Amino acid sequence: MTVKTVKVDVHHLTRVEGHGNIVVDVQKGELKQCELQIVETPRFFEAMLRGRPYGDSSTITSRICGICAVGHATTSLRATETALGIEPTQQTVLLRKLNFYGEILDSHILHAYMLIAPDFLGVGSVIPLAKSAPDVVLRALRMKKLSGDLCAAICGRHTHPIAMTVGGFTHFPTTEELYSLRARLEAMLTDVTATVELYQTLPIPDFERDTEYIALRKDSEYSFIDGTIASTDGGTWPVSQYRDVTNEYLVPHSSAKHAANQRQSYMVGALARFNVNHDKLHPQARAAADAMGLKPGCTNPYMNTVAQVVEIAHATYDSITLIDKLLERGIQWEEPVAPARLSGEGTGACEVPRGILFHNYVIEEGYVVGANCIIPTGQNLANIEADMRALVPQILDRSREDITLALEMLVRAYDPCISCSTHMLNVAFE
Amino acid sequence: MTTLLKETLQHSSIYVPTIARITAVRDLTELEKLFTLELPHHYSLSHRPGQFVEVSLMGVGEAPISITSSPSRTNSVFELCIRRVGNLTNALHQLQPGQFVGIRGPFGRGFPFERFRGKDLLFVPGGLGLAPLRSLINEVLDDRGKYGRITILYGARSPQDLLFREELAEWQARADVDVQVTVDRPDDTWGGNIGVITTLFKNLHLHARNTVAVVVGPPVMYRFVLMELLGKGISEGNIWFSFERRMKCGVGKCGHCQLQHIYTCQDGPSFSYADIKHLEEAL
Amino acid sequence: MAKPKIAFFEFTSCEGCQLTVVDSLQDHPELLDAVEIVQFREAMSEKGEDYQIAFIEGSCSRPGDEAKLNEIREKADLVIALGACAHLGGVNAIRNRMPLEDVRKYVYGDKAEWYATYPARPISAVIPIDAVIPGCPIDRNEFIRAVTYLLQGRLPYIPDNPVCIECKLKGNVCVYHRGMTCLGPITLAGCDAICPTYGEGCDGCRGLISAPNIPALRTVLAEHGMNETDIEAKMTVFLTYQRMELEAADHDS
Amino acid sequence: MGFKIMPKSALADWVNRLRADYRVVGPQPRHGQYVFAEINDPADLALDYPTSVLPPKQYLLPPREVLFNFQNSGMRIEANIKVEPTVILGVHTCDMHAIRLLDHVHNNGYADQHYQTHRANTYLVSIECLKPCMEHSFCKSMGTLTVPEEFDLHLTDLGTAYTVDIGSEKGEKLLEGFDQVWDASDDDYQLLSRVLTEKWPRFSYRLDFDVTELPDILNLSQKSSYWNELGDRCLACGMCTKVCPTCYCFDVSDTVDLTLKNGKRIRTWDSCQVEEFALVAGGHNFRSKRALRQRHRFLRKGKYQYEAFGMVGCVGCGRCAQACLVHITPVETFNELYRRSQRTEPAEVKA
Ligand SMILES: Cc1cc2nc3c(=O)[nH]c(=O)nc-3n(C[C@H](O)[C@H](O)[C@H](O)COP(=O)(O)OP(=O)(O)OC[C@H]3O[C@@H](n4cnc5c(N)ncnc54)[C@H](O)[C@@H]3O)c2cc1C
Ligand code: SF4
Ligand code: SF4
Ligand code: SF4
Repeated sequence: MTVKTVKVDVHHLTRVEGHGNIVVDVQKGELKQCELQIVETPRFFEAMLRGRPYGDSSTITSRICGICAVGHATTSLRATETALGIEPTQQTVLLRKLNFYGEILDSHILHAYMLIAPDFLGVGSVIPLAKSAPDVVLRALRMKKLSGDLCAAICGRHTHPIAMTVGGFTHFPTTEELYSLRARLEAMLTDVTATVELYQTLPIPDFERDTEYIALRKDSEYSFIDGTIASTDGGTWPVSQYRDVTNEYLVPHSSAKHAANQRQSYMVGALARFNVNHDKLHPQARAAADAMGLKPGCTNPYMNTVAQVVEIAHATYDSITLIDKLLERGIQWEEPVAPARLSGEGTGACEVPRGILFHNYVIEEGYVVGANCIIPTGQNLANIEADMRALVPQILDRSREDITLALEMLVRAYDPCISCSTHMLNVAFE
Repeated sequence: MTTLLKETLQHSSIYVPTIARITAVRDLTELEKLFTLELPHHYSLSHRPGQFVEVSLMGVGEAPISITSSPSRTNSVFELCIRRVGNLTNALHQLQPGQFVGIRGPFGRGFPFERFRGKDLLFVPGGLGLAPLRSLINEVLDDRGKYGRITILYGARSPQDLLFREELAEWQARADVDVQVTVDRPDDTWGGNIGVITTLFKNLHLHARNTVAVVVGPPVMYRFVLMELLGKGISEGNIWFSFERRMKCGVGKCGHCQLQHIYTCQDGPSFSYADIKHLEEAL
Repeated sequence: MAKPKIAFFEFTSCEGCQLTVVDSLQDHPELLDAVEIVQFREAMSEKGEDYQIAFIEGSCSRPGDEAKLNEIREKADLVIALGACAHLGGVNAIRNRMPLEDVRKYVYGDKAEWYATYPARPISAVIPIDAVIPGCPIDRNEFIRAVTYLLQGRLPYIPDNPVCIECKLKGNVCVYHRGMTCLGPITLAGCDAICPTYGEGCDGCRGLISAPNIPALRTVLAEHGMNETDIEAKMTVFLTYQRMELEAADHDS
Repeated sequence: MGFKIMPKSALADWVNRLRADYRVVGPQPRHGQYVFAEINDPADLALDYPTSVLPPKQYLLPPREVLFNFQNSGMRIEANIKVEPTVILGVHTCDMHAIRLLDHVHNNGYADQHYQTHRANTYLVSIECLKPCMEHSFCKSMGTLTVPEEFDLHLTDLGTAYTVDIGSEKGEKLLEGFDQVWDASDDDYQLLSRVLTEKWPRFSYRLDFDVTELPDILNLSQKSSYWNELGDRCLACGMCTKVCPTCYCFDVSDTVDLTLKNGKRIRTWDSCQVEEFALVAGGHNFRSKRALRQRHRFLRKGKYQYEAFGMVGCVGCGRCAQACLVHITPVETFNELYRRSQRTEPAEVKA
């Protein structure tokens, strides 16, 4: 091994959501320090929910994150609905899923094209690409716009959704809107293929480290909303037992908590979902995975973006199927389902773009008295650091710039959502 | 109907302006500039003193501006004195000769100066109020023989804020006009009157019965000057104002300038005190 | 005119407003021709320190943020608050009404002292600002409109209308008549009444109009079945900071 | 010209026929209320609606209307005058009176070509009101319970059929070639006359005085302390003016694209109830208090418009009362001012 001294200090990682630093200190070949520091300001969402009417929870927690606001809102609603004994209607379930796909698409397209691709194309952002590869940028914008419009038709907008409420929706898309979205999704399929082709050509770094992968699983479908928690190390848990899975703990260099399950760390996100649920993918999405060389059991974290591209294909194809179902049933204006009770505890779990998200609320007489949100990026932090520790010795022979880039690309591959992750759990429950 | 108005109507909407070219821009003070404008094909604006035009810059907006030039002086061009206070006026101040602005109008009734003939005239401009009054003053001076004594009482915040200083000097130089100027805040060079405009009324002697007073200034000034004028015995019908209101159309539709049942843009902006004294909100 | 150099910064926020800026490119890719973006950490690695216009997202919620804010103020000709967190303290200020220690302990337990924080404030409480683009998140059309204003050399201007005005322009059935409640009558418009249009009452994310009749609205909310707790909750999703300021001013007078 | 009869069963066919040549709009249910919107399916049309959120003025004076487009920084300007032949079905008589007032305002002085063009291309199919549409309407008091002559077609519901009164050539055109209408029989005339007679007692007078006294009552009330009471309650939300069929004030603003060269000038419905309405540069606000703005609103409705145009500016539709969250209503306001004007009242309005 090279006897080398390298210090890497990436102060405020770029092209990620939120503020994080990478600090690696190698003294004479020995790794002294290897941290992903989360320096985002603490947000205190759980504390702020206390004492509020239960209906406020989804409005407020959607503000945890601008990218996965629909994910937070959906998870929050599921937690509240579980607590209050509300069973959403079939139409609500379908609309929520379609809406969710809108966000998955929006976020994955943003990540794959605007945050990740520049690294492979040797530029610092998508802006120079607008000149050098305008067709790629316009394709990304076109796909992103459709994803956003999908959410807009259902809930008003994807950043901080509006029409989503406990028990259902307060607004419904029109049949014409659904037809038009369907036609646009059909037209987007060529863009999806082009995205897969683009990712076939990108040199994804070789790096393997075996770890535990955790995702929600359902027998019926590639699960994004609800399900059972499943691990590639074996074992399943009902979402109500999420604490047994996440085991959050605090570390001083991060305002976000770390998590561990059966090993020192685990990974959540697109790659975890793929590893757990690849058998449930849409056939076209499976074909895309094959084309990009992504196989179940993949242990290369850099492949997370490739798994996201697979999910882009899945979400596009399945959105078309969902719209067909909705059109067949016909959209009904339904009043939200009323609560069966006003007190209770409930957990909601969804696979948001970056992995499994939990919200847990305790509600008494209609007011929130306890809240806890566990965010995917928080669950990934320990795993990212473990990857960094494994990676650094393998690349020590490279220049400092290259090491830095490799580390940045590693962290970016996880698509961390740092402002999301800076929450802390409710110690009262410990 | 004026030629410009005909031109405007050819565009088939009263809201579409005609493009006028700036032929000259002159700084009057820090805040005010004098713009000389020319209509296409040298059309005449054919306005009356006291009327205004709607001036616009595409993409910025439109605002009512009094025509400061006298119809007696210029024919193919007209002048606007514009104070920089906001969006449009800031943008107008950036413009150079040769550039274009949109013009609609002239709008409003203007001053009924024919009815002032044979009378003594007392002009009381405060601040930017001189801009509309200058049009009337020059109209009257160019037809000097038709009017009696002429007095101008002009108040500004400071000597630097005085508008049309050369013209003021010309008027002051004339034997047939009595011009008095006061400033609220003097500087070292100032040798004239100090104080608000009402202080000029102390030594004022006039034939109340035969005097028409025309007052234009900021809203706060009107009540005070009015008290002085009524105190001197000038009749309500002989006291004239020009009102400023928010205006978005100039043609009696947008409702912003409505003063009870009156639309300031169409029924005014000049009113006699007798016209409006019964109207709440007028003064 | 040379393209203005603009930079984006974020403090305590969800970055949704900056994402909305990215989204605005979907309909206005020509934005990249109109301005030169020199710093936008969320979307680019290039980093220029030479900027004329700084858009700041997020509220100031810890002492350490102040130096950076001052530095931005010094470098930029214009500082513009982007979104509710920067404009009003946003949802971050909800906790301002709660005992701070309690809040920290609730979330961080015995490790509370590891994490610096203090009551969340709008950036105008720390440095002078030139304009705001309100909203949670900002409205992308309003953002583009604001940029055209800046390109014209003037500051973004938002008419002092309540949301009801835009709501009624759209012909919406008032959500009060649908059994819900709404802060539209006291909240600054510009969002095209998007929440009532999608069947939810306004939460006040754009801040108060210049002369809100809060007591009258409280009566309305009570008439529509809200108790004191609910009314307070409704009025403190986004308006905590502004209302605390109003209360302080009332107290002083 | 005599009345025609159209069976209700023919309505859908007629609407579908009209849709081939016109934009057809009419009242439709929405969240427990009714709105005017384009009729895509005749089944959506609810001609027996109580009242609508916005009046049909939205088709004559669109809430947001582009006045003109400009290119190249204004060196090219094109007026935006939209010709969109539109049939409005089911206009209540109060709204017909309101349109009459709008016609007067926009045809006189400087004619507004935008309005005129919309108006010329609008076909008004009004409908006789046979029962009060809601608790807040007071059309009988305002004299707007019968249709003015501006209609193109006027319908009266006879149970299984409508009588159709043809008011203009435009109206005739709407029926051209439609064979499911025929001349009314004597029986139909008798039924119509009975229906029209029976409707009157169903409406009550809501004002405690005759409407002709309204301008004078308001004149005497200029300094009433009642305005302060309203000002305390009013939210200044402006809804009352937005939903009013006789309000037409507007604001004007420009938008440009990012090249700053091309754009449009737009007018948007404005409201005298909002803070900035009468603010001028320099910061002086001629109606800075809610009390003064409420006074302006009611005096404009009951006095100023009458003085300016000879028509009362309120047609008694009651929409503002329905919209107002703090229950400020014209009926109560006018009656209260009437009551107070009967006593002499010393209190002054705080300016
Ligand atoms: C009959 C008449 C004659 C006039 N004659 C003259 C004259 O000869 N010379 C002259 O200089 N002025 C004259 N004025 C005044 C002139 O019209 C105003 O100063 C002008 O409208 C200011 O426009 P602006 O766009 O520059 O200012 P604005 O940008 O409108 O700003 C002025 C103030 O209004 C506020 N404001 C309110 N609404 C808006 C909005 N929608 N957009 C932006 N800001 C808003 C701003 O806060 C600001 O403080 C006259 C006015 C009238 C009615
Ligand atoms: S829904 Fe809200 S914004 Fe709309 S009119 Fe009602 S109170 Fe106003
Ligand atoms: S609707 Fe009521 S509260 Fe709103 S402005 Fe009108 S009177 Fe005031
Ligand atoms: S004032 Fe009220 S009742 Fe009268 S016409 Fe207008 S909305 Fe209808």
